[in-house]
Amino acid sequence: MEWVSGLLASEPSSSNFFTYIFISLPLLSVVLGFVTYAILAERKVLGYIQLRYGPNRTGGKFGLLQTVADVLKLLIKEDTRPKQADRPLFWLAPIIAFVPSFMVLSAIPFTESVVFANFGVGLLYFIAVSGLTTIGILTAGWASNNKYALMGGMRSAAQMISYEIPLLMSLVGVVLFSGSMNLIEIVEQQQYVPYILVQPIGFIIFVIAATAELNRIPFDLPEAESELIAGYHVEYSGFRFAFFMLAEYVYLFAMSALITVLFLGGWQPIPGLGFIPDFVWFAIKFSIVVYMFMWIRATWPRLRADQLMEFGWKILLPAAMANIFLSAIVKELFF
Amino acid sequence: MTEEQDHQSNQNQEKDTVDPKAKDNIEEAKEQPADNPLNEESPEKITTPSDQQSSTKKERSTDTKSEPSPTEQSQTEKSKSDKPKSEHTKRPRKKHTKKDQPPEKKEPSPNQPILDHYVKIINKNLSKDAIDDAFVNRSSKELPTIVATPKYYFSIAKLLRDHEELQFHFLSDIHGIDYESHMEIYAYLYSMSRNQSVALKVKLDRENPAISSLAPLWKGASWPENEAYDLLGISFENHPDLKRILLGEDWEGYPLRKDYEPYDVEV
Amino acid sequence: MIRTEEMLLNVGPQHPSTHGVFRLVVKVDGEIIKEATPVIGYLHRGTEKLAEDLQYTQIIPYTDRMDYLSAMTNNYVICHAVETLMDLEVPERAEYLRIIAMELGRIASHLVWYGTYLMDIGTTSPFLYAFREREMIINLLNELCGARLTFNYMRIGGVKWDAPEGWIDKVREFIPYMREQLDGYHEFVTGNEIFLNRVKGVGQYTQEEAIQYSLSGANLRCTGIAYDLRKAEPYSIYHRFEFDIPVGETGDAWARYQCRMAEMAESLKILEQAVEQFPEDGKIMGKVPRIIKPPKGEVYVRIESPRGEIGCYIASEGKKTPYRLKFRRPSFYNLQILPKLLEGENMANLIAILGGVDIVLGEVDG
Amino acid sequence: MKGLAKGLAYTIRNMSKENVSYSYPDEPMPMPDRFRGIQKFYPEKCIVCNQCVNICPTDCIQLTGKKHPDPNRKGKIIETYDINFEICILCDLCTEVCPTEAIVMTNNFELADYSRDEHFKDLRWLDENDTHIREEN
Repeated sequence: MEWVSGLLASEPSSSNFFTYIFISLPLLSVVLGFVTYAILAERKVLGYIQLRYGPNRTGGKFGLLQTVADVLKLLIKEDTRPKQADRPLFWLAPIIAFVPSFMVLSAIPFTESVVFANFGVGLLYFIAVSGLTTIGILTAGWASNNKYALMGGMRSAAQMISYEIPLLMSLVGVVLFSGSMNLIEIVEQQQYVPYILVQPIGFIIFVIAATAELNRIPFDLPEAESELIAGYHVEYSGFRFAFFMLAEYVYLFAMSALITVLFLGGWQPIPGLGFIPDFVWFAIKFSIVVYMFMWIRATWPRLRADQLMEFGWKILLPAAMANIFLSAIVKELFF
Repeated sequence: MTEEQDHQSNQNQEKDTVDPKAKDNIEEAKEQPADNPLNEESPEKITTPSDQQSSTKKERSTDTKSEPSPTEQSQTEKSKSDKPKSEHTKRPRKKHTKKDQPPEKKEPSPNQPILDHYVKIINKNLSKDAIDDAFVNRSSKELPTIVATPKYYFSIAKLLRDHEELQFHFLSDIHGIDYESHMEIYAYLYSMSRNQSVALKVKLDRENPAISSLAPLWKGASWPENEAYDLLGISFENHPDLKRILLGEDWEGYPLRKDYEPYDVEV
Repeated sequence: MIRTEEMLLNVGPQHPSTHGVFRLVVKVDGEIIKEATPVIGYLHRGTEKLAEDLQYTQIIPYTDRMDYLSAMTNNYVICHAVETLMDLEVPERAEYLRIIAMELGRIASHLVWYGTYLMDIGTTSPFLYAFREREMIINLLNELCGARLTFNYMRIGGVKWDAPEGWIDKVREFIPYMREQLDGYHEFVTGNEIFLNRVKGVGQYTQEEAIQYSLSGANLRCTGIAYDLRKAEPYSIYHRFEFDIPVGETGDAWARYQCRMAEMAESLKILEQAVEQFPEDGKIMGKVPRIIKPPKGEVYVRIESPRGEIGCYIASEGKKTPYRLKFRRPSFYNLQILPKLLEGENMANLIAILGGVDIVLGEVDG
Repeated sequence: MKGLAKGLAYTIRNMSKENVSYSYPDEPMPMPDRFRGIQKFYPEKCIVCNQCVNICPTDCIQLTGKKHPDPNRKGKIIETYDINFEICILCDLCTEVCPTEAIVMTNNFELADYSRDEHFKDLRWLDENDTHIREEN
């Protein structure tokens, strides 16, 4: 990736601009491909757990083109906007929600070589940028001028504030052990022992907080289709709605990738199975994490807003703090 | 001939007969518990204080004991039907009925003494003319039915609920009926502690049907009374929130009235 | 000090969790409900008015459409009312068929409640599992009477169809299967901590309040009052079966959940006994006059439907059509307590409370 | 935590179970014999007794009869017979009262159409509707 660094250092020119676009296109298509098939996979997994087929019409027996058809439909749908909506914000909200979800992807190392930006503080960057999406959701809830949407937006903001802190704190243990915030370095540190074994409490806290960040069951309160109908995006349709949907699943992608990197040892193979290429290892671990999210969604009910807050502040936060202390002691004594 | 018909034909006679008897009734009321058939079921049920808390507890204990098996029930019914014979002479109404239609009803209803007991209690506690009419509705599972005078309707309902020998705590149903000559309210009360039911009726003027609401006694009566208001146009006094509950405020007319003309623009 | 403003929120008529067309105008402060006003009548079809122009047999299909989740009990209540009024005898075999059909219907109705309630709480899978079993019941009833929802099975004085060949055996096989699935439901949901947190202490009321509001069914029994008309005033041949009345203690949504789950098990007990006692042969129609003309008089009967006490009042003038027909619809009565329960509750609890009351809008609006 | 784990175990066990979906439009849905679908009408059996019209709770049946063409025979034969399927509730009462079983139920239930007018079924349509006729009546 020498030439990429060279490119970054070179002077801006129109040819550079196109080069950037060309090298980011594969990533974009990988991500979009993932999103397409993650939605399908989720529907299929839910289907099989619930004793039905899931999509099985469009694109053969397995409904392989179902999401493509859905997206096409969303694209050609009429773009509706409530009369009383705050027009500029309504227009802006999907973009605010969507753009950070792609920005965080640049920090994630998929294999040792496939990495787009090797930040020194990749971890911090990821968490900071991903927090921006909530602003988009809040904006959407406000701008729609719909009471349900407003409630969804408020819930989302409250949820983000309560869960961002344990999310970050649960990572302090990992940082303590690896001594770095660079994601590549963190993976390299896990060559023999993945951090899930070293930091089990941290892992659990992180997964819980990540679920809340992703607005997925059991923490899907901003959407809560049985209470708030669809929460913050109730007034969105067509392509704007697709943006929210896309953001949601890109985050699922990013968060699963981050969990893989931080706790499951990224592309590191299980010792003795090193002949399997590293990106396959990454994909396997990543898929397990994604599946886990879907499995949870098929099983658990939703928490109530006040219970969510209580859980976040009274259980998750103290546990995360205790984890930091514990990690520090363990680190001091044994490493 | 059904009960109701022969009953109405006897109404005048009844009024005549009840009044002179009323004095006796009051006197008898004191000794009534002794030969009251209800006493057979367990005297403690009757003497339960009428305050809600203890009575509901009682309900629970009696109900969980499981109901009497059918054989037991028929026994109690038999013994109930034995009783009225001794009381027979006290009820001239029945006697007349028999004379008018001798083959129709061979024996009085097993629930007749129960009804008599209710009537006595009401007469004693309220007024002699609180009850317009009282009969056992034989076609409705021998249901004791009390027809209240509009003036005493609310107080009878209150008495039925609160009196310790009555304890009709549960309001099962309340609705209105439009007989073309008058309107009627039909309320079905049930006593969980005594496993007895009673129907309370009241006849209303059809031109201007109004009656005091039972909602202050039973909150559960609120919507059904709204329904009666909505569909029959009976207005309830002291109702907390009288509104057209099913049809909407702009509906014209009262559909369940017999003279209702449906108005539909499209037809 | 932050100034907050109350806002009016229309929950429904189109809302996924109102289970029909039901509107609830709530005044909320943030997510706390200050006041709730139910608005009903969107599904009012005037069954009682229509019935005044219909013969008694013709009313039966209309009752199917009131509480469409347990149409069998609705069929039964009107037949029972007319039979009581006319003093008709129903043959034993018909009674058994009625009871088997009604208890199957009760399980099916509770299954729908179980599935949709958990859907309200936020998980989708139990709904599908419950509907798998419900589908089996519906298929059984379909074989029996030729419809999946609007059965129109009972007739005054008996039932329309005899059990088809092998049907009783199918019911017999279904009972152990359903028991096993019920255990599965308990394993899946009953111990789930999130679920427990959502329902425990939610929508709580006392025995006195329950009676005050004329609640019936599981809504009343959840407070600890063992009041079930199948025991209190045994109709049909319920006195022949041994079963318990499940009662709760706390009077909250959790107790209601437990009651309903236990009721399914009790219904299976009744089914088991009914299938065992099922007479070898016999008539399915009693001696009924060709034209049904009940004598002049009035009758009120009530039976236990899955949602509570369903009653039927008929005032007859001795004609082919009823003079006045009135259904005591349990959902209509049960729904009255809702504004009281919702006061001061969280928005999320609104759904948990409304779902726990278990209403069917077709019945609420009549 | 135990309950949550139990739930997860329950769902993963169900994942390997065979699903219970009907493949309805691909495979026809078999209905039991008693199923109440749209009626089949036998004009030759009808004696124009009007009982089905009288019993219909929604008044969706209309019929007219005419004199028997053979002057030697008494009675009437059917001329028109219409069922308005917009309001028919398939309650089965018409087939129940029919003394000659001239009207019977079939298992056909696929009645969706693009126009309401097509739901007005006349004698000819009902006569030609002769598949899946119910055996037991």
